Amino acid sequence: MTFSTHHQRKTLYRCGFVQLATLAVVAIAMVSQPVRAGGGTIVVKGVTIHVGNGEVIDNGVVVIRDGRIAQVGANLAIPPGAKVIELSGGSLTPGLIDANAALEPTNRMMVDRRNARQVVADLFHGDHKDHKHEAVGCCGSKCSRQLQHASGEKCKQCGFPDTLPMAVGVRRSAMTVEHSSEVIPQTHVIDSVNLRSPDFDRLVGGGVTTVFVAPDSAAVISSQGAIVRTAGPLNARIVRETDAVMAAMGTDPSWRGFGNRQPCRQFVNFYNRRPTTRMGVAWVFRKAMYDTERFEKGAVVYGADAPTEPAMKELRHVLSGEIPLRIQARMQHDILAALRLADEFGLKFTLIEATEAHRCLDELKKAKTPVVYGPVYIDAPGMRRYSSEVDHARLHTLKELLRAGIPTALTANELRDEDGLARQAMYARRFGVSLADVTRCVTETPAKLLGIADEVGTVTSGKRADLVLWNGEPFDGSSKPIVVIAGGEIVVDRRKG
Amino acid sequence: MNRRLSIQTIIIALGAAFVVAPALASPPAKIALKGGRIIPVVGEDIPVGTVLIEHGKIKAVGKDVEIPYDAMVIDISGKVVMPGMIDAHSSRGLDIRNENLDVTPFLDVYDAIDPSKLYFEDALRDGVTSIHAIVGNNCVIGGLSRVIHPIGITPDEMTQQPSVSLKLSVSPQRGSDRMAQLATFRETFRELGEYLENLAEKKYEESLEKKDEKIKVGPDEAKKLGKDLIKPEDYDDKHRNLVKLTRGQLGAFVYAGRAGDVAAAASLAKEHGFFKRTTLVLGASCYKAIDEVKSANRPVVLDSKLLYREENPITGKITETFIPRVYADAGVAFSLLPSSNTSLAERYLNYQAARCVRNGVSRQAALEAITINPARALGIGDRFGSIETGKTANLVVMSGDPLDFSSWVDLVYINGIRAYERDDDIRLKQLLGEEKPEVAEPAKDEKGNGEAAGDKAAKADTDSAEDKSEETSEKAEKKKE
Amino acid sequence: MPFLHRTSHMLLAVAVIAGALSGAVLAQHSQHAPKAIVVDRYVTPDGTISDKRIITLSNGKIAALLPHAEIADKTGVAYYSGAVACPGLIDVRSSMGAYGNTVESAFSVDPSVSAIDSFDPDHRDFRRAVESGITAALIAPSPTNLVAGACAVVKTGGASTGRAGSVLRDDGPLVFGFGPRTWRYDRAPTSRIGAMAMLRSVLGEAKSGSQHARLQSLASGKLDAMLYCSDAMDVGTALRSVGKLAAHTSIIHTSDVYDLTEELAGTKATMIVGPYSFSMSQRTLSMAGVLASAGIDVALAGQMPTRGGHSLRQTAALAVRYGMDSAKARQAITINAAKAAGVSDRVGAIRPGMDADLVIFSGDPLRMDSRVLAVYIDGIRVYSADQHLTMSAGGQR
Amino acid sequence: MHLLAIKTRRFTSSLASGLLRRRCVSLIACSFVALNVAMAHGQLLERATVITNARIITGSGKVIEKGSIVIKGGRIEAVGAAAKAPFLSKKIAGAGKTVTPGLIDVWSALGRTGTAGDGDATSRAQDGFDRYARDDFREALRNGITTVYIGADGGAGVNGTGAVFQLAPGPGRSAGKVQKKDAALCVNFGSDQSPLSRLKTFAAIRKQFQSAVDYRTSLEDYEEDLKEYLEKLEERVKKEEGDKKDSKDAAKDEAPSDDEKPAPKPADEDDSDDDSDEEEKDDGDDDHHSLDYFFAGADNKTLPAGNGKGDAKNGKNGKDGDKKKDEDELKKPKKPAFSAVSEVVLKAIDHELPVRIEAHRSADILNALALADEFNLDIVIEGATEAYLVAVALADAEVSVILGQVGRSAVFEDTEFRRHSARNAERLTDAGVKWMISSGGRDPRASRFVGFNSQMAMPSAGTKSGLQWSWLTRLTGDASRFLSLSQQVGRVARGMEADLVIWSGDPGDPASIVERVFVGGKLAYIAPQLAGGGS
Repeated sequence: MTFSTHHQRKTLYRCGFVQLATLAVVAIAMVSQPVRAGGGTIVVKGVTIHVGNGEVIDNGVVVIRDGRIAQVGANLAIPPGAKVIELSGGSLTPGLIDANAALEPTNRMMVDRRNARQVVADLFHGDHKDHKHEAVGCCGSKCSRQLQHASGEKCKQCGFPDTLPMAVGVRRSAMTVEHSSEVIPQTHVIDSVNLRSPDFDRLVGGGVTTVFVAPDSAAVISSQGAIVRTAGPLNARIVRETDAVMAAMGTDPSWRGFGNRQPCRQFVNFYNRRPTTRMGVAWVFRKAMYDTERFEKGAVVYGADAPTEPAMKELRHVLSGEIPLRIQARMQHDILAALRLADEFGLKFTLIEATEAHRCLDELKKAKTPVVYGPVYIDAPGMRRYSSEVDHARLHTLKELLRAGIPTALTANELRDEDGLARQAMYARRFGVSLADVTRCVTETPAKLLGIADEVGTVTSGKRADLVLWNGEPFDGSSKPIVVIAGGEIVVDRRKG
Repeated sequence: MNRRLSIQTIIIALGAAFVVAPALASPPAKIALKGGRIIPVVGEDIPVGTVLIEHGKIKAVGKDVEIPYDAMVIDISGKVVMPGMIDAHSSRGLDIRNENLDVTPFLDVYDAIDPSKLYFEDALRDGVTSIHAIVGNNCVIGGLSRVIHPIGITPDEMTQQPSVSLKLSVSPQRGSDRMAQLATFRETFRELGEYLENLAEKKYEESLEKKDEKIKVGPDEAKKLGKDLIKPEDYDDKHRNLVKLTRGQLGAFVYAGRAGDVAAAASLAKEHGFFKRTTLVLGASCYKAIDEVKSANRPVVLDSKLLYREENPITGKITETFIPRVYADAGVAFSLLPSSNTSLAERYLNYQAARCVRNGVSRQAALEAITINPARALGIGDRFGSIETGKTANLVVMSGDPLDFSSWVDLVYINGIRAYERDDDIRLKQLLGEEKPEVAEPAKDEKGNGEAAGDKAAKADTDSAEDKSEETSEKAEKKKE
Repeated sequence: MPFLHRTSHMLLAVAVIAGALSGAVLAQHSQHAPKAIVVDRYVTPDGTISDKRIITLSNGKIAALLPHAEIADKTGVAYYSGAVACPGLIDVRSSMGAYGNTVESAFSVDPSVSAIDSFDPDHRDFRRAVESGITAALIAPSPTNLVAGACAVVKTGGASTGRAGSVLRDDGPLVFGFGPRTWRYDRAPTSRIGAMAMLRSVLGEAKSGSQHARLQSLASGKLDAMLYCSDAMDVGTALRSVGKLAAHTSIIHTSDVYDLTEELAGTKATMIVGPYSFSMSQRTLSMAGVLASAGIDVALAGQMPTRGGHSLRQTAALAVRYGMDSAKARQAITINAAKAAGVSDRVGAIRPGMDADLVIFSGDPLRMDSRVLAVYIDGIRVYSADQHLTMSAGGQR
Repeated sequence: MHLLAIKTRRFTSSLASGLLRRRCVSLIACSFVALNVAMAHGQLLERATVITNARIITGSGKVIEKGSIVIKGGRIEAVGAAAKAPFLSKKIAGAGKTVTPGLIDVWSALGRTGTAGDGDATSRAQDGFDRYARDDFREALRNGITTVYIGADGGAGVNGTGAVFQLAPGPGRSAGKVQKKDAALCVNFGSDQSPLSRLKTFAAIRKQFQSAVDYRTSLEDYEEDLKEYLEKLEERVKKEEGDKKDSKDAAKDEAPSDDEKPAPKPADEDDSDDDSDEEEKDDGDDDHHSLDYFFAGADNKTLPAGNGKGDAKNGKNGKDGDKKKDEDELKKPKKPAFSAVSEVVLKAIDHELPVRIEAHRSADILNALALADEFNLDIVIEGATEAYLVAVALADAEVSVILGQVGRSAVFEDTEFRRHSARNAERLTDAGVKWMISSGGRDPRASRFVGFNSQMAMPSAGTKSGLQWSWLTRLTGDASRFLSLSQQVGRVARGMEADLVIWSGDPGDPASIVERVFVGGKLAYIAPQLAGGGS
């Protein structure tokens, strides 16, 4: 990729990440222990192969050797000594790619959202940790209790105050959003990605083998994302440590449309204000870019809204196109604002979420802006359902985007339950997108958008063997990934259960 | 506030128009659904066959059914007809799902059913023809439930079966104290016994008074003598339903939220004589008590949350259990519930069944779990839940296999009346971009109301602020668990 | 001893001299300053419990370990029949004797803070520590800052006065805070990614010589680091950022490093685990054992005074019950703790030449039914169970 | 039998031939009965388990250096060096191992669900026990705990009855068998830091006991009145039978007299009754009040007898009417309203239930003693953090205490633990106060470490005088005696329930692991290290 030099340059400390991984041994498998294929050959036969680019091979055979796809075709001869996987009525797709996975980057939050908080409590006061905090285990739904806790209510059992540096409701963003500034491209989301998180197990269990870990959208110009694999040895998990700076339009940077407040739920005042309106958000974005341009030219940049120097050092690369830009926007006018701002600074970007993309197809097409669309909803999860951002959500948006010829990937984003991205694909099918198109939206297209299409994204010989074997038609309500192969190794095997 | 009001008005108006119109149209006496695949649930599938409806009942089902000359023939070739799905436990059609008191056996959901709720419209759209409207789990003894169908503008019109069961909950929801919960049960039933004794005494005294005689025996004797003098109408409002319950004249839906509550639920029911009419409503973790559930041998209604995650206390590894699979493997007949959150998938009962199949439950068991099993649990299995001759014609015609998520509900018949037709579902079309909203474009841009109303309407159950908080509290309840 | 600061050398010298002097003064009271201690068994530097020994003392130091035999000259010999001699226990995670609180939150990077400045030698915590067999403690500034300042290592009892006083190190390991504690709403960083970005820049500055001297010496591998971590992620991050620069790294983390054992085994870092309470999860309690079995140096901490004096030994007992080797557990509260604090040349083992800081237990120090019979610091008895009250006549109780 | 019926039905439906069916049914029925009989006499068929050559610490202070234990039918059949292994018994080699009775935590929170509830004396700990807290149970067994007493948790006040559970394996994934229901009445003096609310708490608790006494009085009065009434009634009936004609005249004479009093009792007593009713009404659940909301418009007549206290009034009204018609000697006495709370409290007053009072501060302990004195209660003080300060008073009252966690923080403690002392037990021993050690009844997880806690609590005198097993005895033999279960658990002796723990070494050494735990003769736990090797 074009910006590889850039990455090499900045991995001063985090190259340790790779070091760590070389030492670490993987023991992560949610459903079954990974079966090490060694250098052996695996053959998947008798399945319908959905190549990912729209092609379908009936009664197909895939030969996997040394972690790569060696051969693909119908009725191929099976090499002797190969481990054969056969599943009648099954089908095969490339490993799914989520181009905008918002991971909750703590270690085991999927089970217990209290974790980080517990740990903190533990350090201060061990006994406290195990007391059951009614309010602590929740998120979003018990706001009043949270407020009480944030305001210093004590634990009933041990009297330990529940006020910690971090209030409950903002835990997620406390990990991934730096609130000290609105422009933080110098921060890296990879710092808060826990590769051992059960999240990854769940992703791979749902057939997702590669994700772009998206920064949170609560800052106007947020962190840099990362591309990671969901399975395989830890030392080979990180595809790209930093990739693309994420910006956001609309209400997210002003605290999800709820007016701006500090992480501890203090309301903003004159002294700590951040953008409270869409205008403000656009202004911060514009000013950051403008200041960077001026800084480049040697001008002194100052003032309350000026980006910090480390930030500008990164933005420089965004302006030059060296670091890709993503802009998250949901509503029509936010999308249009993003297009306008990009045009103003000559930026190319990828549009993220794009809930109302069906209302500005022409503009997107004209600007040749690719889209990472999703999740599909008509009623948003969490806080957003109370904002007006979802009023124009439609179920056919993906269909329209594809019809307009806009390169579009599908993402599950934060909606991650039993089947995550596969479920999104299921929705898309229900709402009128063909199986071939849907498959492309979760495999080939995201691979292309992320610039990793020469490695993954289709079932093509020579590519990395990231494959998902379904016990029926993919993205059907009654089928699920039965076998997931990542890098030529079977990482999920549900054939017995 | 104004805006909300207007939205609500529009929603109600639209909803009423949408729901009521088909319901009021007088149906043809005879309807033949011809040429579709029939999934009768009870019995083998019929690849191509006909269902004949006569006066709201299923007259005949089969491959070669003779269609009367005066029947209205509807060609459903390439489609699938199945029994209407049954929501075995729902509080979503009620204005507020829980009463503020612990023991309220005198209440009836009849008074809480809000026919204008969009939930009913959605239920219809999702192929649900019977809803067991029942109070929420946050009670000790809730009120009477009833089975309703999602059409009609009054609770009376909607009712299929009144006084189905009494709601009981052995899991503490209100506080967090199961001891207090069970103590309340004890006190309630003790008090019932005392009430019955006193009533008998009083009846005896009254009977003497009528005969103008004087009391001859002491209170204990009087209580015995008066026992047979009590007539059903003598019970007061507070106790009437409890008496019925303990005499097996009412069903009981007993909620057990955690594994440890299952035994408590069973013994409560046994102790007070309603075990034979008990249906267990089980929370997610109850699958751990599968032995106890199995030995209870009562119908089971499962929570809509089908996946249970557990963390190994040492390694931290997470194991997932697909709950219905445990029941299916143990041979327990269960009913599935749709999720009350607005997930695009889990709110469909047929999707819940598809999940079961995906996770290794047999297709037959999965289909039964959304049709005949809930019907049997509700004691209406003789009328609903399958396509059999003589049963009520509650039918769903789907565009494809019900377990295929891309299948749509095309037609819904309730009592032989065509209650829903996808081709006429304006809101659905709007969401799918197939039809422009009826409200003029400029108007909505100015006010932001028109289209918003249309959209919001389609969102299940988000028609008012109340509903939102309701759902939020429900989430909180689940969290607690 | 590259890490020892010059001032601490001086203090050391003073302490030694003071010790020697007081030893001389108290020599007549052989009861308080015996020339030899006879015990049934003693805890060896490798953590096992060996056979009968006589420990001879001289000038506050351990002079020799002799086989158990009749001593010709019985004057000035303390006999403890059936007892076990153990090196004085060391609490490496403590805010003992802090005058006021140790939370300083003005700056998220503040290497100039020194814990010694809050040290109050007359604090009652020290007396409690001594009674529990703890003879040395590492006092750390509160790790609520990214770079929180330098630790101090002190003895809990004084040879002559009974006050805590002899400072083993005043420029101990530099404390770094990781995880949610360091994120505040009213100053940067507010998040993990922000903290990491800031740390990268701070360490970059340290390397290029534009930071505080302590940070610079840390960056050039001349100073120890004490890293407070909240979860396994922090441990990884801490190791990869600060850990690879510091002369020696100690990581304070209790709950959750199962997944990191491999990574840790490759470093020379000491893991500081504890305190353990009765309420902790199985996963947490197994931590020390898992780490120790993986060959990682583990020190156990009692966190006095937040926890009582029982906490250190309780932590060790629980760790052992949950899989830690007994010998390693004994090391974890003595020599390994001394290593983590950077004072293992002075205290932490019963070996000739080491400070005569000894605890006489009625049995194995890991057993919760063993009692502290006597405590010696620098060869002087500062606590005795028999004379529980008469000892206090010295005026310090 | 229920199961049998189902099985039979299922089986028969699948058979075609009627004859065959009948035969099969009888066959199955026979075999089933046989099986049932066999199961009922399981003892006969069950193989005995023998632990051989182990060091046995019996729980009553004795140590058998090399002995065997025979377990059969859930009980210990023989103990000692001479105990012989029966034919075909399963043997567990005990050489080098130590066998102790299962440890007993006399004040635990293991398996307790929820937190402080709003229950009253009618709450029962067995209702709150979660049999599916498997991880916690496993942890307890892993540390040798087999029996726990769980109190009815609650805030300050009279909280309900505690129960004793044995951690026996139950159906499926559950565990825990109720060994003793209603083991004690739990009273909590509160952990509230405000002294004022403590005053109130004590007053409220005292009032509950007083109400119970009053309730008893009113019940007794009623019984007396009833007796009198029945006698008179009998007389009248006889009279009526003898003189039927007159009775008609008497009916004519009958006229309501205004100055009639409803009760035959002396007026002052009557008043006090009413008062107590009123009081109870105040103390009762809000539900009854709130119910009035639903029945606000309802006439009393439609509610002939409501529940609880409301009842009494209705009944009274009705009876007043009756009385007007009746002659005064035939007034039916009014039964006092049932009080579930008082019924429970009365058991305590009648010494059927010991009273456990959680009290930490010395002032609270003295209050507890005063309460016990006033109502003549058998009390035990739980917690007793400051017991050492009032040790003499405790000794004089011969009240024993249950100590909680010994090791506590030196700073940052709640008020009630503020003056804790590690030497509490020692000083109590010196003063002659009987004490037990426990995990403190608050933390479910602490229960497993009650052994360590006991070791820590032992006065140093204990170790010196060679009583090195006193910490263990305290948790076994002493504890079972304390819970009045000394004939069931707590000792390794013939006839006792086989609750046994096999330790790899000395139980006091943290390095020893629990290898096997038997509860009620069933293997409830086996160390993972051994589980692979079978048996």
